[in-house]
Amino acid sequence: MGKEYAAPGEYGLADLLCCAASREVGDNEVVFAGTGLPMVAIMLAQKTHAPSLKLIFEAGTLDGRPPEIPTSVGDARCEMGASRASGLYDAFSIAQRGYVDLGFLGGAEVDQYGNVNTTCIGDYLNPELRLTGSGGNPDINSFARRTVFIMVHEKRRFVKNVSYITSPGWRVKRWPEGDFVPRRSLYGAAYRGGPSAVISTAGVFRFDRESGRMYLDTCHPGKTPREIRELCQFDLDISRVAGETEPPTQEELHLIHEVLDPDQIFIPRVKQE
Amino acid sequence: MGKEYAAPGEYGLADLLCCAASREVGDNEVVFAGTGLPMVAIMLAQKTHAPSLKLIFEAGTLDGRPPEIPTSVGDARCEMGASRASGLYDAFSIAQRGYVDLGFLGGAEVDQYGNVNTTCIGDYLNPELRLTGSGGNPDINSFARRTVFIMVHEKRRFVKNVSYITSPGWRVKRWPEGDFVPRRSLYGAAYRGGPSAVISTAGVFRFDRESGRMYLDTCHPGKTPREIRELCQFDLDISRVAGETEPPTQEELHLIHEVLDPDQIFIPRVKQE
Amino acid sequence: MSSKRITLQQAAEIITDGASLTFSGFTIWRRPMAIVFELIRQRRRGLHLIEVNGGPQTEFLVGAGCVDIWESCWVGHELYGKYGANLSRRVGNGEIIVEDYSHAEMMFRFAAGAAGAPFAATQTSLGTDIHNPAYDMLGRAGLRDGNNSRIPRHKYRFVDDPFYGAGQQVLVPAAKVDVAVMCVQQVGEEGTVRVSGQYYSDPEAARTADITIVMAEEIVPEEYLRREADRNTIPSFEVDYVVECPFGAHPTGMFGRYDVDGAFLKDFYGRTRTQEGFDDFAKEWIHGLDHLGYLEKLGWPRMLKLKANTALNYSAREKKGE
Amino acid sequence: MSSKRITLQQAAEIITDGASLTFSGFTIWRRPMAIVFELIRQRRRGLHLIEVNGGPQTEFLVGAGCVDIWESCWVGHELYGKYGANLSRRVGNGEIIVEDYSHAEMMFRFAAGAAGAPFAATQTSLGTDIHNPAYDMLGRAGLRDGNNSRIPRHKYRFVDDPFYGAGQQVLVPAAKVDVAVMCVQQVGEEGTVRVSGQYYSDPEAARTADITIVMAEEIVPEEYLRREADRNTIPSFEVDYVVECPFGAHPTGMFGRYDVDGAFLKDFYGRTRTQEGFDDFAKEWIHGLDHLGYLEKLGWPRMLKLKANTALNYSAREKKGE
Repeated sequence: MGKEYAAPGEYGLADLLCCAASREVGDNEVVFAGTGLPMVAIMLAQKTHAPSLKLIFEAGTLDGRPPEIPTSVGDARCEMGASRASGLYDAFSIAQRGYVDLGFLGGAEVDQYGNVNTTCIGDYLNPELRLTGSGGNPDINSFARRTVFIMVHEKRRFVKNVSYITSPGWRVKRWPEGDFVPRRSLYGAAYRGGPSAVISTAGVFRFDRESGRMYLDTCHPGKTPREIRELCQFDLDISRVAGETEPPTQEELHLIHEVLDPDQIFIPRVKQE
Repeated sequence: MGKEYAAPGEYGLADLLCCAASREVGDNEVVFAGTGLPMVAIMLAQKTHAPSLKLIFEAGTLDGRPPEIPTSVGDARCEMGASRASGLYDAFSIAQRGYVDLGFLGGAEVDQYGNVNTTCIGDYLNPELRLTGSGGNPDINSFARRTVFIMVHEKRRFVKNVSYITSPGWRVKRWPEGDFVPRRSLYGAAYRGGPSAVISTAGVFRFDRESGRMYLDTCHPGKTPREIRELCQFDLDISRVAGETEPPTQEELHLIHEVLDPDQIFIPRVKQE
Repeated sequence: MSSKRITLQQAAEIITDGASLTFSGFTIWRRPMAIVFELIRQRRRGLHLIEVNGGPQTEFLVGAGCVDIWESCWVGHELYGKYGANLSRRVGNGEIIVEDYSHAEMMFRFAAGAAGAPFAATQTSLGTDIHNPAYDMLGRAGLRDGNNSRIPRHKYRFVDDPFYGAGQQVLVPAAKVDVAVMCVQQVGEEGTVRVSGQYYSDPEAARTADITIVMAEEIVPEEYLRREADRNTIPSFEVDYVVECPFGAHPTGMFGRYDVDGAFLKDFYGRTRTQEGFDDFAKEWIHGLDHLGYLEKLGWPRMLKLKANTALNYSAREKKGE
Repeated sequence: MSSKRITLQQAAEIITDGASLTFSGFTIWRRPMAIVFELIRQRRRGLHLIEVNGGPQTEFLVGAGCVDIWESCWVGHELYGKYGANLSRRVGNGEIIVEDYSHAEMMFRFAAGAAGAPFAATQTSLGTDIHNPAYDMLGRAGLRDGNNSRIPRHKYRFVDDPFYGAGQQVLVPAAKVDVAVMCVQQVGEEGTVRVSGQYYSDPEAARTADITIVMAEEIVPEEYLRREADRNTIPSFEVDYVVECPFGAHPTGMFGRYDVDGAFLKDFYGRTRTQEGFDDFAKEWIHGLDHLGYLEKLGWPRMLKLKANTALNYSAREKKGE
């Protein structure tokens, strides 16, 4: 059975992001999921090409198979069908021990090296706006082999320098000096990888292996590379664009809206009659 | 109801040791118990003057109330009536965190400062006899407010210098130099106390608060201070003898032999018809 | 055996002005809200919250002006309020000291505290501003002088692994707290706790704290819990006081008992962006009420909708995300 | 989903000559004896045992000459044999390297390994010969040069607590092991483990090891275990292989299933003080038998006497101490 893609207009941006995120998941991988769209994306992968992925929720659910989308990783829904329900010490020990292949994360700001901010806007010592704080963002990003960030694409979010490096990218600060050094040099034996993709509302971005700099991989349908570059405060590499982001399939849309998130908690339906 | 003491001949040395050990336990205390006679002693205290003591077994049983004597701390019998059954990480974390009031321990050799050896006889690098090793002896002795050692009294066991300091007494070695220093100076904030008594088959010994040296507190019935001093390779302080070790009561003997250890696993009956 | 049973009011009184405090639960789940509300009624001041993560309990206490220092990594209401508006406001106004760690760092700090170790080694968050020496806020405030036994002399330290050549390690200081306030499904009268579902960081919180207060949906016979010791979560002797308080976690949720009251949290988040808004909300829902009055005000239809289906452990009635 | 099921023979083959190894259980409880016997049959050599504590599994492997290095704190048979006679003999003969830690140190070494940290800080055993630099046996043997990834460059390190002024700390290196061999009551076909009763140091052993082999009394449907996730002990993805092997822990005991076979251990202890005695015992009970042959040889009356009463979780028939 070939893939039957949805036509433009049959899906929304959230659907596209969700499917793009889902495709980052390999089968048999151990995946660390945060609340929200990533959860839907991973469960979508579980129901399509990655039936044997193992899902870890930060609050302490290991290899869970929730039949419906939990509202948060602390939710009782996380534990349905799980291999073990325990706590955060387990979850973070497992991550630091090196079991995690992939983590999905979000952010308020990102720079060209994939450094992400979820802590504050403006000067940390005198913030314009205090955000939630780090949560597990730096932890998962430190220990997973790959991390994927899902973000709203606005020029104020794709910045030269984030207000606060909450989560480490490919060039990070070495303390006490505060100079930028390659991630690998700092992490030593703990190095397992780093940010592998940013999926924004404009396109999919990846990072050059050598320089650690972000480049545009695919544009979402209807966006051009130049438009997307204009939406970044840094000089985005658009020389390697591989084409357009693969649209959702009918099967994926069905799973998202009829099975995984029928109440539209995280993914709104594009067509309401 | 007054105490009805057993007459000489009605009890054995193991009974006496068990009762002396039991009397070291205060009510409401958290007590860390090893396998064997200490287990019987603690359960005896639980059934007499210390009904609210909390018993911790090293293998991971917390506040257990075994109806019969376990054969070891890993035994399924430990867990009857317990508050929690978990593992060694819990048990040792609880100890290091400072919850433990009293621990009962054993040893092959002891010196006048209460340093105890359970590791080897002779030169460690070329041992005459390798023993079991430390087990939790140094751990419990490091973290409990008080520890009580129960030992067979032989001159070869009460020595000037133990072959190997397995478990720290009141003067211990500071590394890398290897010179002896007071326990308190080494333990710093972790200092909570140390060996409070040695109950041997000859008498009960305690330690001077200032010097950390062992002195004879009570002689078991039939032993004299001079005899006991002769059974030590070091110069035992017999200037503070308080009298004779209190004999078992009829109630205690009944509990030991009819309730706690009817199969004579750890405590033989003195009178067999 | 003297009883460990106390009332909600007594529980709050144990937590004195200036105490350092931590809580059971995770974000919007199993937070000891009934005691938090009582602390606000009693106008507690100068609290030092040390939390693996924050949530509504943080936002209520911070909004009410009870908190001077918050050490943690996250605060918000998940789906029902995307950040901690009260904390954000007070940080902006310089009314509260916030010390940021990562989530794993906070967890390892509690694990070290629970194990009686003064620090833990981790390799998380290397290269981030969490380790920026200029952002050591307790240090900037002059509070790392060793006079407060709950505040370590350094926010963190770097050392190289001497054993396996694993490179730079972050040593994070153990968490030290006066009181842990827990909210669980069951506690025995001697203090044995059985948590159902994820236990989050509760075992470490209880063991780390000098005093542990357990508020439970029900106090059950100890003997019932002790029939299956391997199902229990926290041992008797780590618990100093127990309080029976049904629905004590509302508006946060509890595995097997009730869901998060999303509408309540949304309302709170929406209305408490300003101090006036918070004061108004507290006047409506906290002051002048006791716990039963609070439940009466919530009413039966609302609570029955939240009530968990016992086969699923969550409510099949509650529409999520509302 | 490829099956994780293997046979006893295959399980032993995964453990190659020179491997570093750890086990489930505690002293004489829940040791993976059937796999240990199979390792002896396969004449494995050069093993490096890193154990929180030792027991019959140690004594059998050491007696059979399978072990070059033993890092732990204790070996014996509890009531049924007061020390490890085979280890003692081979240490005396200089045939094995023994590295002594304390029990808590070994536990914290595994906890660090399981948490992915290179070391743990503890204050246990200060002032003892465990920290005598002259007694660093792996160092004396020239094995702390960094060439063996399982052997740290130092036995321990001292540091002063920089945070709370808590004084001298011992840093103990994380345990690193190739294979953890577990023996438990139940495992699911995907690897989820449910241990009943005390779990000892099993969770840390499984998480620390690169490969985890779980031998269980029974392989049960995963779905059965996953109905109550909060009762499970080790998550699926930490387990690489599962083996079904009833009475696989004999002569050690298993909570809820069978008691320790004290008579067997006494006989072993009594007969294996000499190498000739060990070889004779191994000829009788290991070589030329498979697991079913071993059970047949034990016979029904013996096993029925050991069988646990399901209400008590231990045998009411077995006379203890015999």
